[in-house]
Amino acid sequence: MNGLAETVAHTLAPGLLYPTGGAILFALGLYGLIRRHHLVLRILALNIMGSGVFMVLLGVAARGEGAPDPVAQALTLTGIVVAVSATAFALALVVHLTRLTGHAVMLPGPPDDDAPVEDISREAHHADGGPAESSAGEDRSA
Amino acid sequence: MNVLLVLFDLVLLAGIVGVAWRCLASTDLFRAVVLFITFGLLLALAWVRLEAPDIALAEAAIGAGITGALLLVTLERLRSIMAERRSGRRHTPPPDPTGPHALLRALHDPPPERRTFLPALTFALVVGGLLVTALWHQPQSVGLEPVVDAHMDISGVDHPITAVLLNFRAYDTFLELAIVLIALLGAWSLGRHDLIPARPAPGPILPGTLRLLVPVAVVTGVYVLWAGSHAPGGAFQAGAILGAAGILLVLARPRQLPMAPGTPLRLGITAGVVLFLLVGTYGLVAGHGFLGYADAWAYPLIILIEVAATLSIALTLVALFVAGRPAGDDT
Amino acid sequence: MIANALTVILIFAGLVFFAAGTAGLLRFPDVYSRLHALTKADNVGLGLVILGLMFQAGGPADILKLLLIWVLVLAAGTTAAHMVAQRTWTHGEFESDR
Amino acid sequence: MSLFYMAAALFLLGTILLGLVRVLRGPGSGDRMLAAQLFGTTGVTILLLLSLALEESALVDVALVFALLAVVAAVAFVRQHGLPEPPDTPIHRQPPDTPGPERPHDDR
Repeated sequence: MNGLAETVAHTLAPGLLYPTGGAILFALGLYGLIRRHHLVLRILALNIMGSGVFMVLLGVAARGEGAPDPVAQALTLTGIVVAVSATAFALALVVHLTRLTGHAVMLPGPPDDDAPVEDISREAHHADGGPAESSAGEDRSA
Repeated sequence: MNVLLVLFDLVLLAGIVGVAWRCLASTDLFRAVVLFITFGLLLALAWVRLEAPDIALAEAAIGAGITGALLLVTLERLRSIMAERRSGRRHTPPPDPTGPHALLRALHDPPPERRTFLPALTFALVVGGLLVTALWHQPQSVGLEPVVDAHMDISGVDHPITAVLLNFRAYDTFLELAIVLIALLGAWSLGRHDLIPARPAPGPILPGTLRLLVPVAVVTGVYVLWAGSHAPGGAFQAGAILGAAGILLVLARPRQLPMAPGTPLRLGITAGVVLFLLVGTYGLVAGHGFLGYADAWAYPLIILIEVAATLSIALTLVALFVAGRPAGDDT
Repeated sequence: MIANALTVILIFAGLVFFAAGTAGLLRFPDVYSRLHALTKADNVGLGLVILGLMFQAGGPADILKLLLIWVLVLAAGTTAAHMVAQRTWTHGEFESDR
Repeated sequence: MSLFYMAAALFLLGTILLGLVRVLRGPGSGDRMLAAQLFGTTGVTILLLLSLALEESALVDVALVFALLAVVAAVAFVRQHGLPEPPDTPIHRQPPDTPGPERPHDDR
């Protein structure tokens, strides 16, 4: 009984609780990255994965007695600034892609993976415009 | 006290994971963005619990000030581009901006397909499970804290994180500044920026608030930069605060973005990297190794680099927000 | 001792206002009435908590910092409420593209 | 005393999580933005309480930064939907109980 209480107390210490939460966030972001098609949502998923990594780093740094590891904290600090500038660049790319193709949704691949490469290039679908493809993007992914 | 702390941790983590889950499950992009802003707020609280006030400070400036505005303005740009394309199409009737189906899909992601459910779930579960297992069985170690602590007196500053960032591992910081610069070059390579296609709210309230907020933001930025030598704070946090203040100014300007003159802007944006490189090369020539300082010069050099880095980060973040080369620049 | 008691009382009163603000956010019928939660309840709640924390502050600099935080939150809340209300008024509560 | 601060912070965290219902349910984007703004105020209070409970005076600076930048997202929000409306556009307000097709889609 005593051992159980000790295990629970050990498990609930921030040094173990937060890394676990970070791992869950990472897996969640990975899941969202695979499942969602809108590029802005995918960027959000990448950011959530990154936050999971930061949480793991900081949680491991805060383990044990005494002050937390300053090197891990400094790395996380650089990581946050890099993440925000990468996000800004990615969003600029999404805006540019939308201006070129008219949509910001990454379409799922064709049903059979052996299809020739030309079929996957969607720009031809969307570049010329016309009623036939009026909502091809939405219909295919719906 | 301990029970309360554990309860706080559990509630906070449940909130963070729940908000992230609902954010990624949203079909409405605006809702996802608002949830992401809340996610940033909760993360800052988590960093506080992990004894990382420096990170919480950066997260506050970036999460509250920069990411939210960036995402909301991106949504608005996407919406206006799609509206333009749709209205330019020949065979469809001109869209009614108030009509039910006009722009229904612009900021909307259809729910994911069924066939990706099982593979994605399995993959995420396996990766997450492996991570958790590895983290739970990681051996206890003291980390680098004693090493940093032992060398604090030659670092030139009193705050361990600033010492690591600008002295012990200045390499990281230098490359980080370079990466931020490269991200900006990438954004600029896409061409001119789009105007933010909307007017700010007319009336005296927003300008009045700006007149209060912007000076306070500048003072806070300088204060945080100064505090970095002995307490949580430093160049990144100060740069993020000043950058957010700049974004606020850009957002509040009616219709037109401020025309930044090209050359001073470029000089300011590259100041951090260039100064870092000069100091590093000097250290190499003087025999302290690349990016090494003489002990007596450490403090003034660190302050000099931090000021330049703050300026560069703030300007770069604003330029990334505007996303595009400055207007009136024909190279 | 008296300072501690005052702190507890003021923070407790602040929490009541926060609870009222959340209840308002959840229960009021439309955006305009929900604005009350932001502009009134939570700002008063923060004011009370800050007033309570001032009794624990170390010196005049800390007190000034706390006051500055309250002023900034007041300004932000006012501006945000004004802008959200104005936008809802001109664009309608439900936009056509979501 | 720090026990009391911690309990108060926990209570405020609870109100944030309750308020999330408003973000999830909407119905309008104004409601969601309003709720996010409200979380900012609550978050500032939690940080101030934690700074006393955990005896970390730097958290006051974090709260200061949050208070300073709380307005940025709201200003970005107002800059949405600025395409010049035609002069004859009716303000498309409709009663909340009309199940119009432009009701925000709720996927829960």
